[in-house]
Order: sequence, then C-alpha cells, then structure tokens
Amino acid sequence: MTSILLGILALILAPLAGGLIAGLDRRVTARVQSRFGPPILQPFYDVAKLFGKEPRMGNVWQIFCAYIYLLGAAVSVFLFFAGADLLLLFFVQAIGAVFLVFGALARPSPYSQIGAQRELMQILTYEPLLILVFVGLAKATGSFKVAAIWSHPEPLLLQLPLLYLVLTTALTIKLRKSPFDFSTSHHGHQEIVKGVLTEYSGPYLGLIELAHWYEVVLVLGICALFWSTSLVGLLVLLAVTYAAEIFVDNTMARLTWRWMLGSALLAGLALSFLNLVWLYLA
Amino acid sequence: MARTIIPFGPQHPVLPEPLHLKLVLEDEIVQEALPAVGYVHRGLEKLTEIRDFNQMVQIVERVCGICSMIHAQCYCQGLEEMLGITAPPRARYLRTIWSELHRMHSHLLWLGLFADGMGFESQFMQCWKIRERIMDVNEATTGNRVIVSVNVVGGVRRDLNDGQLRWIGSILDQVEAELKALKKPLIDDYTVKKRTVGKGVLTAEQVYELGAAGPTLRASGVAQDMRMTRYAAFDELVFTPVVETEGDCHARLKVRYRELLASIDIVRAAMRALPEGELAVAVKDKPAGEIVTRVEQPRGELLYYLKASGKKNLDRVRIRTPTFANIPPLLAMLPGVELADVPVVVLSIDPCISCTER
Amino acid sequence: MFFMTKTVFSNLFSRYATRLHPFVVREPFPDARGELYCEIEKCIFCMTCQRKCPSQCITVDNKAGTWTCDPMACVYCGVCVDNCPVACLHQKQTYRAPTPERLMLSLTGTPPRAARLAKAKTPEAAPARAGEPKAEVPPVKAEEPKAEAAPEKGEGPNEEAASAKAEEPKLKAAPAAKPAAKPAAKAQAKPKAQAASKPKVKAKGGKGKA
Amino acid sequence: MQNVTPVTIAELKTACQAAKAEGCRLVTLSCAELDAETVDIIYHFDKDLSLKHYRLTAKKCEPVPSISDIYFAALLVENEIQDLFGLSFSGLVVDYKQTLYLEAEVRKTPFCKYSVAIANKA
Repeated sequence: MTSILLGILALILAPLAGGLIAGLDRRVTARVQSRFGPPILQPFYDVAKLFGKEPRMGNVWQIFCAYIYLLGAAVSVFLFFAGADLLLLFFVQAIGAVFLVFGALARPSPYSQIGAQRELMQILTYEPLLILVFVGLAKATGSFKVAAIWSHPEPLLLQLPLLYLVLTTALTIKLRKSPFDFSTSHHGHQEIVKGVLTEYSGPYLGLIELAHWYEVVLVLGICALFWSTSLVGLLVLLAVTYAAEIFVDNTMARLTWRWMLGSALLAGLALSFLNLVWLYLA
Repeated sequence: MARTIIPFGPQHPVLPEPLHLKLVLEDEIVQEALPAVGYVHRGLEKLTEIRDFNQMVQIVERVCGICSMIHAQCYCQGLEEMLGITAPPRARYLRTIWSELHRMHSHLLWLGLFADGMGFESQFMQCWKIRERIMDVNEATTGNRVIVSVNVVGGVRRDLNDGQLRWIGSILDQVEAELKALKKPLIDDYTVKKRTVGKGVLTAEQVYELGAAGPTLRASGVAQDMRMTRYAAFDELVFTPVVETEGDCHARLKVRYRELLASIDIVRAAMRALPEGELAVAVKDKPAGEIVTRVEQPRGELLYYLKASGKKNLDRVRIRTPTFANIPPLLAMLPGVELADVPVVVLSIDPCISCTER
Repeated sequence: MFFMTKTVFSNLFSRYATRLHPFVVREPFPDARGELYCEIEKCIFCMTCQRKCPSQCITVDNKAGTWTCDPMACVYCGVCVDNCPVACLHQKQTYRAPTPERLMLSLTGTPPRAARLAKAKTPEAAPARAGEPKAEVPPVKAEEPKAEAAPEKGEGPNEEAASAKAEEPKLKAAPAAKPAAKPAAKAQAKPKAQAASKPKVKAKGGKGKA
Repeated sequence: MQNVTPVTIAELKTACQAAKAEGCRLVTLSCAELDAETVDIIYHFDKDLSLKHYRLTAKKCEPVPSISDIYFAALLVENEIQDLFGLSFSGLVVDYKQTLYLEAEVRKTPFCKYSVAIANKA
C-alpha cells in the first residue's frame, strides 16, 4: 500500500522536480557560457504558456501519440517509485518512446520524418544499453525489483562503475543532449529544426515537455539506484551526474547518428560486457 | 530510406540569412542541391540614379552589415582613382586599421555561427564574447558599432588619437590571448574535427575553375588574396596570404582562424607606422570614366565596377560580392554530404545573402 | 575531446559577458553617434543637411522655417553633422528609446530671410511666433519677452522641449507648461539639460548580419 | 580601366574558351545600359591578380550566348542580368527564366531606364 502511495506521490511531484531541473540546467548552461540565462522557473512559464495556446494539430493520431508518450513516461515513473519490476518499467517507457516516433511519423513534413528516423536510431542505441544496465543490477542484487535493489546494503556503484558510465551515456542519448541531439535539440539551430517535435505545437507540445520531465526524473531515479544506501551519497551522485551532463553538453559539438551507432553504441556494449564479466568472475 | 526533398531555408534557424536550398536526399545523403535567392534583394545598385556619388558611400556600406567599412573603402578607392586623386597616407592607414578590425569581427562572428551550425553553442558564445571587444573598438573610435561610416571620397572622416591607439593596442593584446586560448577547443577539438574534416572537399583546380573567392579559395591551396594587390596601406605593410591545402570545412575554419591572428598583426603594424597628416583631400570634380576596383573582404574578393559620365550621379555601380562567387562552389560541395553536415558546409563559405543580392 | 573544459570552468567563475540590458546600461562611448538633434536657434535654413543626407530623412522648409527629421529613417551616419555650416546639428551619445509609434522630430525656427524682413517691418511682432514647435499654436506667444525675440535667440525653451521630449508622445503638453519667461537662461542651460535628459536606456546599434 | 578587349557575339565563346585555357578565373560579368537598344556586358577575368576585360556590346532583343557551359560560375550572374536588364542568355545550364530575384508575374526589368516588355517569361 505504501508503495502505491509513494508512486502516486511521485506522479505528482515528478513534473515539479523535472521542471526545476530543466530550469537549473538552463541557468547553469548559461553560466558556463557566461550568460545570465532565464529565471529558474522559466520551464514552468513556458509550459503554462503552451497550455494556454489554441490547440491546433494536423491529425488525431498525433494527439493520441502525444498522450501515450506522456502516459508511458508517467506510468514508468509510477512503477519505479512503487518499486515494481525494472523489466516491466523498461517496456512501458519503450512504448512511450515509440509513440513519440509514431507521432512524428504521422505527419508528412520531411523534418518530422527525418527526426523520427533519427529518434529510432537513438532508441536503438540506448535501449540495449539500458537493458544491459538492468541485467547488471539484477546480477549484483539478485532481483529485478526496484524495491529489492533499493534496499541493497551497499552502494552498487562500487560493483558496477562501468555500467554506471554506460547508463549515463544512455541518459545523454535519452535526454538528447549534445553530442547526441540529433532527433531534436533544446535549441532549434539544427538542420532539421526540432525534428520529432517540429509538427507539435501548443498544448500538445506542452504534454511532450511534461513527459520529458517525467523521463528526466525516471533516468535520475535509475541513477539513484547506484547509491541507495545514504541520502547524501545519492544526492551527490545525482548532482555530479547531471553536472557532468551539462558539462558534456557544453564541451562538444553535435555529432551524427552514424557516429553514435558506430562508436557510442560499440563503446557502451564493450563497457557493459566488461562489467558483467567482472561481476560473474567476482 | 527513400528519396526525400528537404526544403532548406529561406527561413531556417541554422541560416542567418534567407538562402533557399532544395536538397534532394537519399538516406540522409544529399544527391542534388538547387539554390534560390531573391528574398532580400534591395536594389541598392539602382539607387545610384537618385543619390549623388557622395551619398552612395553610405549606401554601399549597407550592402553588407558585417563588412560595411570595406564596401565603402572599395567604393571610395575606385572613385578616387576615377577622379585622379589619392587619399592622404594617414587616411589610407586608418582605412586599413578599420578594415582589418572589420575582418576580425566578421571572422569572429562567423566562427560563432559555424560552431552554432554544428550544435556547439558554448563555443558560439565564446566567439561572440571576443567579438564584442572589437565592436567596442568600432563604436569608440568611429561612433557606430557595425556600419561605421568613416569613409568619404578622398579620405576618412574620423581620426585616431594616441590615447585611442594605445587603447586599441591593449584590446588587441586581450583579443590575441583569448584567440590563442580558442585554438584547442575550436580547431583541435575531437568533435569539431569529426564534423568538419573531409566535409565539402574541393580541390585547388575545382575551386579556381568555379571562381571561388576568399577563404574558400585559400583553404584549397590557392594563394589569392586581394590584399596582395597592395591597395590602401598594404603597399607599405608586409602581407602574406593565409593558405591551407586540405580544401575541406576544417581547412576553411583554420584559414579564418589564422587570418584573425594575421589581422591583429596588420593592425598593430599599421598603428606603428601610422603617418601624420591630412585625413582627406577635397573633391572638386565630378567623376567620369569607367573603373574596376577590388579589395579583400572577410569573405573574399570584392569587385566594384563604376561608370560615370561627369554628372553628380554615377551611371552604374556594379558590386560583385564574394558570396556571389562562392555559391557555385557551394553547389559543387553539397552532393555527397550528409544532411547533418549541410549546415556546416553551407556556413563554411560564410554566406552573406544580403551581400549577394544587394 | 575536452579542450573546452578550461573555458567552461573559467566562465563558471568569471564575470558575465552579457548584461541584463534594460536594467544595467553601459556608459556610452564619448564619440558614439546617437540620436540627431538640432539647435534650431542657430539654424540658418541653408538646407545643406537635407541635400547631403544619404537616407533623406531631413526636410527643411526655408520659407516656413521648419526643420523636420524622420528618426526612423535616420541611419546615424553623421554626414549632416559634418556638413552643417553653422554647427547647429549634433548627435547625442545614445540612441532614441524605442517608441510604439512613428514620431517625427519637427522644429520651427526663424529663417534668416524672414527674420530680416520682419526686423525691417515691425521688429516687435514678427519673431514672436518663432521657435514654437510646429504642432501647436500656443496662446502664450504674446507673453514672450520681446527683447529676446531676436531671431538667433528666444527659441530656447521650445527647442529644448522639442528635442529632449521628442520621443514622448505627449509632446503637445510640454511647452505649454514651460515658463516662457526665461528663454535666454533656458537656451544657455540647454546643452547640459540635453545631457541630463539623456534617455537612460542604451539601444544597441544594428547588429547581426544584414 | 585597362586591358579591355571588345568582342562580338560571334567571338565571345571562343574568347572565353581561350581565357579558360590560359588559366584565367572568371571574376564576374558587369552589365550597364547604354541606350534604349543596347547594353554593355563586360566579362572580367583574373589571372595572378591582374584583370582583363572583354567588352561585349549587345542588343537587348538579341539573345547572348551563355558562357555558363565554359565557366559554371557565370550561371548566377547571367541569370541576374536576365532579371535586371531583361536580356536573354541562350544555353544557360540552369535557367531561372527571370525569376532569380523577380517574381514570375513581374513584367519589368528594374535596372533599365528604357524598359523592354518581357514577352516569353515562364
């Protein structure tokens, strides 16, 4: 019962946390570029403004996809905080991700189409990495249950350092930060403008932004599993991880999806196998 | 992936200006590119019919918002030749100083836009931060930031005093230090190299035949710089063109980066050798005749063809801007390039569409 | 791959390169070419500025004695300032504040010829109208001190009001409230007042690629 | 302006081919209206930083042979002259049919004092 309550609480708090993180992200990014940047609450203002706009959409399918994407992200957050199975969570978030691609494919716009294809490449890259991370977690703790992993007596980071690295790479791809901002990027200065999001506007774009906040919370939650023993350790780990994301975002140019499939995926797979082999031997 | 046609521009966030490219893609590889211009044609050449030849100085400055000074310099230089007068030595040196400052701020602007074109936002800010120092020099010494309006037919309108010269010197030292710090993260960076090396390659023969100008030409190993024609103060200053041989986007990046450092040296040399004397000579006659005059703009060779018949208004002002010459090479670069690299390749010629259409 | 690291960290701990513009304004450079203004009492209505202006933003009517500038068309080149034979044209160091509507800078002075004629006829009555901003025909004109109403002076308050307040839509109300009694003092204090009434906002020049 | 050689329409292409064989770079073409019937087209070539020019005095109504098959770079400027002066170039590699700068419905040639109606615009 408490686990379900916890999940419901997370459902309500996750967007707030996600929005705040997005706001902080923008501030720190600006600082690193020696700009002032927007107020920390700017993401909330933006989304509020999007919801205030007149809904205009190309077709119903696109709207449906936006809702499913949000649902997928929200349900996976709920499952995570309710302590459910990692594998179940994995498939639920995959459904959401795939529906984002469907939504983009539902319009004939070439930007949206190319964005969708690139998003598929990104899913193809991070999903295997994610599942390997989950396998590693299960191997180290003996269970796929989030609740069980959470109550593991010692920090998992010590056993799974390489897998954590892989997870953060997957996280960068999932969050579409430079150098992996192919399918859509946080600023529109990109050859396909906003890729998967080009054809979304108004409240539906707001829904997608909301879903994105849920996703941020989810990935940070998964990261938190690696240091679940103390609150301080957990917070430090998350702060360092997110700061590293911002840092990488600001020190690299955007690369191409061919590079991602060639180098990033291979490196990720290699690191995961190394860590898994080490787990089996240890 | 199927064959897709991507409309690239005229309103595209990567492009600072309205250029339309119809890209035929196959599997995200460009097969064919067709340009369309004409979105910012202002007919500035035509204005010569209603503005006299002195007023045209301010009009040709507005051909390009980045290298305005150099347009006016070229125009004045041509008219002076036609009128049979020469600008005083001090004026020629001052023109050189300001035009090199313009080249620097233009190149820094381009470095920023280029970084932005490949999704390197923090580098964009970094370049523009440095550029702002040059803009301050412009504003403090000429009165305006971009369209500085210091040229008149016969000389210049503003002077630099010793205090200003010293101040410019100190700013240049700062800029030089910051530029040197920029080399590693911008030129030698892994991701930047990944995005630029081997992209949009043209050989020396190809670019020459396609009539390219400026850094696009020099990045392929052709040592052609109009400053070698010794206009303004270049007859007395030492000048060697910056040349790279690879012919790809990275080479164009390197050429512009090294030209920045070269410009600092030119400004310093010109400030050291700045002769005393008049700022301008009086113009008494009306121009008559035909003149072709060329200078080196940040983007390459700029050509003015002026025709006059002893009236207050010129008969014809024809402006060939460097981007105009660089569009055919761009069309040759694009086929075979990945869609993700299109912004990089397009920006590598430093397109100035307003210049192109005038 | 991480060459940018140094820059990123030094930015994190150094000053901002930007400023929060409308709230923080940089001091203008002393020679910056800003908004154009005209000391109309010195103007001799020779029309040189109108002829020289490349953007043709200045209209001078030497019969009616009006000098009009369209600030929206002005390109801040300063050619008119350089060419003015009596140096009555100046540029402030700052640009005009943005306004929601198109405002013309209209000044009325006394053209020398008209002044001479007036002096020859009735030295008292004619110049009285001088110097009133075009927009209004104020009833206070009779009060204007006749001694100071010589063509070169006497336009002080109105000119000052016109040039300093030109960006405000409520131009009409301003001169009426001015005490018309001390025009000479006003005219002298003018340059300072000009500097003091400088708009606190600093607009950036045309930037970006054009 | 030095180094100007007058050419006729018939000689134009061979002259350009010769210039190319010499290793000249085409800088650009300049067009100036002379009177109601004729325009001057000046072909500017550059070799080792020295310019040479060919002057072609063409009639507005007669098509001028395009040199864009010899120098691809002439493509844009020839299209520009078509737009602004109402001339027509025959054998352009890409012909914008006077829509490079102008809209399709425009029937005027903006840079001519003496305008010639455009009859065959696409």
